[in-house]
Amino acid sequence: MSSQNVSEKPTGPLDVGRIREDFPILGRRVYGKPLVYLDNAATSQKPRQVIEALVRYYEQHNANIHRAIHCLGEEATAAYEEARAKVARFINAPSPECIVFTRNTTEAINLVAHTWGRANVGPQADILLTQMEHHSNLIPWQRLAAEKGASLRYIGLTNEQTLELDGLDELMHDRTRILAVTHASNAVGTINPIGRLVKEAHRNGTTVLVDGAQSAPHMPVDVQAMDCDFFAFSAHKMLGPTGVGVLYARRELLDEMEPFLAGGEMIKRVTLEGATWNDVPWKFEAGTPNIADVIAFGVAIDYLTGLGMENVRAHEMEITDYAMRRLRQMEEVFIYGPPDVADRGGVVSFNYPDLHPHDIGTILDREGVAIRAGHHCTQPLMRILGVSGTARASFYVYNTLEEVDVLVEALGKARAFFSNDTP
Amino acid sequence: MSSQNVSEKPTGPLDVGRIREDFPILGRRVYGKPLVYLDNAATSQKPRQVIEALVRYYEQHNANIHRAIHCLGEEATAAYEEARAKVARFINAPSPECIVFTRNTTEAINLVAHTWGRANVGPQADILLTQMEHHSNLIPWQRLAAEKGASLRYIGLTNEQTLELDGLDELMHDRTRILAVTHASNAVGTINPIGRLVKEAHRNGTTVLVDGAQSAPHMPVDVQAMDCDFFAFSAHKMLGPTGVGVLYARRELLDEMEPFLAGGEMIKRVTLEGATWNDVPWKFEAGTPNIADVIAFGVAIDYLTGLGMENVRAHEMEITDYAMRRLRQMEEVFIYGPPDVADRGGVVSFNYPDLHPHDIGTILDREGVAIRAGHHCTQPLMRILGVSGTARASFYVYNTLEEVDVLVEALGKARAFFSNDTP
Amino acid sequence: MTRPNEDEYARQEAEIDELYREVILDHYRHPRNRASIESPTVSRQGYNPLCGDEIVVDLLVNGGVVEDVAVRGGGCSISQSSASMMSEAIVGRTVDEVESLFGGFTAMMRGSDDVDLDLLGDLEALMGVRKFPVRVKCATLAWHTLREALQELTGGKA
Amino acid sequence: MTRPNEDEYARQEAEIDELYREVILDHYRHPRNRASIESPTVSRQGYNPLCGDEIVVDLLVNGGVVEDVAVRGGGCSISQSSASMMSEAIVGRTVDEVESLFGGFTAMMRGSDDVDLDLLGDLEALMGVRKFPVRVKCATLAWHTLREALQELTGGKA
Ligand SMILES: Cc1ncc(COP(=O)(O)O)c(C=O)c1O
Ligand SMILES: Cc1ncc(COP(=O)(O)O)c(C=O)c1O
Repeated sequence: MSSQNVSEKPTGPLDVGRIREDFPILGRRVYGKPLVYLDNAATSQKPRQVIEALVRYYEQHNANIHRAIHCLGEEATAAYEEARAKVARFINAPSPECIVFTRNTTEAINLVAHTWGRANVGPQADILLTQMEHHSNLIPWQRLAAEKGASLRYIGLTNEQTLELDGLDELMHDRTRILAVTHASNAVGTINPIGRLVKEAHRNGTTVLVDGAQSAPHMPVDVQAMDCDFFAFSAHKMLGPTGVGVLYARRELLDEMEPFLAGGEMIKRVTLEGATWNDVPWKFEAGTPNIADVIAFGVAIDYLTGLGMENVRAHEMEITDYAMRRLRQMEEVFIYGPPDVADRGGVVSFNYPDLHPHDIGTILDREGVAIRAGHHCTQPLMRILGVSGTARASFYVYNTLEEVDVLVEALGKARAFFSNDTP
Repeated sequence: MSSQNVSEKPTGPLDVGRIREDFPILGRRVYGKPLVYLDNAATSQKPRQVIEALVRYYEQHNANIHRAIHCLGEEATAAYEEARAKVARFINAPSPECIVFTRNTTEAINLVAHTWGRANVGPQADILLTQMEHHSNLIPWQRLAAEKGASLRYIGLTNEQTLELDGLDELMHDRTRILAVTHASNAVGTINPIGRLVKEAHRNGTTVLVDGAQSAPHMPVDVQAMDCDFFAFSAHKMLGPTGVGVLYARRELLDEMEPFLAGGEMIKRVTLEGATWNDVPWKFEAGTPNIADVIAFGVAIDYLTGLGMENVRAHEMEITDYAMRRLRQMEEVFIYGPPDVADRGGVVSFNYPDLHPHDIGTILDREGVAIRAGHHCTQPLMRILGVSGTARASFYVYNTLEEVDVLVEALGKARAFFSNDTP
Repeated sequence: MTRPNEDEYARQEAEIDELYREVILDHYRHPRNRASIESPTVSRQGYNPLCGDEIVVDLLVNGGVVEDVAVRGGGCSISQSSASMMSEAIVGRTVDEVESLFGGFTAMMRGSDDVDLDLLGDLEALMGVRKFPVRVKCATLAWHTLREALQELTGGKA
Repeated sequence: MTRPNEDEYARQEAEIDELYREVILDHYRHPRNRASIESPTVSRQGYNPLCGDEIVVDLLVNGGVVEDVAVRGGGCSISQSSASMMSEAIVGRTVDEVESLFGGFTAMMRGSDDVDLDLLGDLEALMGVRKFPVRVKCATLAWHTLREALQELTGGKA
């Protein structure tokens, strides 16, 4: 089943056989078995187009940007800013100036907490989060609350790990300065009703930050339709290189925010006494940016756009549906999150009653199957679920139904290996 | 003079002909002329070994690190941490735990200003800088001073743009909480006497941050011998990819510092109410790091270590000496910085009395020669020099004396082009 | 972002010549209206963060007409010649006409195809600059400074 | 970081078998000393941030000798079996002997070549874990918790 030789006909919305040929790593073997990479919520693999973009940049155009008056510098600057424009189009931002490049989602959220947060959250304020947030959308707010004496509030969860929206009125009021909520849960797969939440929030004058780390890679995103104020995501989870994150923000918010990091690039005029800031978005990009990776991220976006995000979503629904059906057939397996694939992303999180996720992970690894086991950076959620962690398979454009079969078979082996019945 | 075909015998400390073969971009032509890349202080070019390391990582090992229990994750984690160990050895840090990866020098300095600075600089404190600092080692301190009501002090400059150390006693005293000083000036080339400054500072209980952005790439650096408290530099200026910076800090300082960014990876235990932090250095690396580029940076360090930093320094002194001699022979050219190459890095900054650096840069570009023209992110220094900017040629391991000749010839053309004598 | 071929080089050479056209070099070597105006109606300083250049624009405006203008400060050939050409172009014009010139000139610099070149006259010589994105700010510095001066004059809206 | 060949795969397979040796699986399936001690001399909680596992170590120490030990909590097969094996290894030992065991065991886990395997006895079965860096913390969790318990007992130095 070497990916290089897969040539099945496309049956679903994506021609997966063809897509797989673009991903060199899928030809790799682990413990002698073909790699079955199901850890996409942690980070995705990269198509050769993206890898080649890095090579091309370093072999032909590499230079520092924005201040160079030489040819390489102009080429690099144009390519970097073109990538910004691509990102803007990808999430339907009104203009490239609304796009700030960071290292990752985590830095994007920290930027908002440090700048917008410090200026807008005071001791009387509430910060509203949910119980399913990733640590990256939790700890920056906890620290802000502690610094400012603000209060943290949490939207709770139903038994199916969807947001408990009954009683939202009591949680959201005119002292709620910000609602920070994930678009899709990395731990249990739930897709949250952002549209409804934003409407409710804006009625109360509450600003909304959406953690899009698990949505931008997997479904069409339209920040204007969503009407959120901030939207954060990571390139490395969507075919792009490591080291690039995106903060989208409404232009007015960026304009009024103080800079985050200070140094080269983000200034207009500097004296020994002080400085004035550059225009947005450059005000927020201090020092030499991650030029090569931003440019390669632009190519990843081209790749996804070429596939069509509707198709990506449809493919993942198909594969998630199949995985859930297969897992439900297995004895003892418990699957978290909403039962209907329409309400969830391409993440299937599960547990056995007496098999530790780590042990599952290690045995699966031996079969070539890479899944994640642990708390998925959502320790509070795990505590609510009453477990220390879960086993999680997460899918992307290159995954096949056959790979789900391999997963299921490997799970059977793990079950048998640790069974108390065997001597 | 295509780099691919250069096969001159090594005359100096480096076999430059051979080195050039490792840099694909040096085969490039600009306006039909061979590229002469003299903008190395802005960013360096990358050898194929580094580019190949990126390809290898993405084609064979890519995974998120530190929490994965699958094979790829373990390989990626080991390679990432091995790069940290390489960086530690490269600057003779006592252990890898003293090395924090950031995006660039700018972020490294901001990290110190935000965490150590906020905790240790109060209203009575002085922050001591120099008049030659890069904006990245200036504005973070200006902001800290403004926030805390601390005072900024500056070590002034001599006529040769070296630090004016007479009267240092008056500037440095027991309320001087920090001295932040560049090791080597990116704008005029001066190498500062860090050893002496650190000794003086520590006698006063003053903490010292050294901006090593222009030293780590170009000369042997030993942070323990230097005895500095913080040392910051950027991978992209030393054959490494964009998107990686390094903060070295004494272990005790890192241990007591609050985290900077918060999120995944940097925590131990998280509840809905709060969190406890991970050990150093991971406490300071929130979210998915720039894994691929850190690993490739390790390969850049291998490359430099292979050349030998003593040899790199000797090569740059030779080429700088030659460039200064050639430029001094030209009429009207004024060179900034100390006259002796032993006191300067591989940066030659100059001006004509009536020719704007931008115009020089554009004409040189047409000849294939990439230099920088402008304020080099040192606006206060430019104001002191009484100019809006300078033209700057900066050298690295692959530059040749012949390229200096091309530079000089191109300068002659620029002079002629804008001469008032021509009609 | 692919490697340019030989044709491309020829095009690039031509662009340099277009950037430094004779009329530009002439204005650079012999800048017009450099002297300051003794009692200007309004005077404004402009700054190019890219290169650190500063410029001062003095205006003498009477009855809605720019009667005199002076431009001072250092800068590269592009910013100096652009300032000089601007000074020639606006003397004797009404504030409204200057506003149209500003609009036309900056549109040309942004690369717009929809510019009335007749309106711009000699200023068209600077068209080559737009091929050099970093230099565009040099060419527009004087114009933006001028506009800020006019806005100051008309109390925020010009 | 080069692609492993077929020999490598065989080695890796062997490593898995080494990781889950029969003695380990036995301790996992039939953990020893799980019951809590009614009035322990000292009791300590440990936490593995990687997987979220928690463990509690109760000690009954008399005259410098570990008379009884109990280990509770959830965890993977490695952490559970390691805790079980530890509990067997330390009962009846003096605090100093336990300290040497801790030193020897953690040195083995760090991959040190200079470990007295005779001293470790059955604990050697966990040697295979060190080939799986992420799992090392599972194997050492009980030991670090034990050591913290002893440090509490001896007032900071054990
Ligand atoms: C002396 C000095 N400090 C700091 C910096 C900032 O480096 P970076 O842009 O990589 O953050 C530079 C590079 O421009 C520099 O030359
Ligand atoms: C929902 C969610 N938010 C935030 C993050 C953090 O992303 P990064 O590590 O790229 O900063 C992740 C990824 O782990 C995630 O899944």
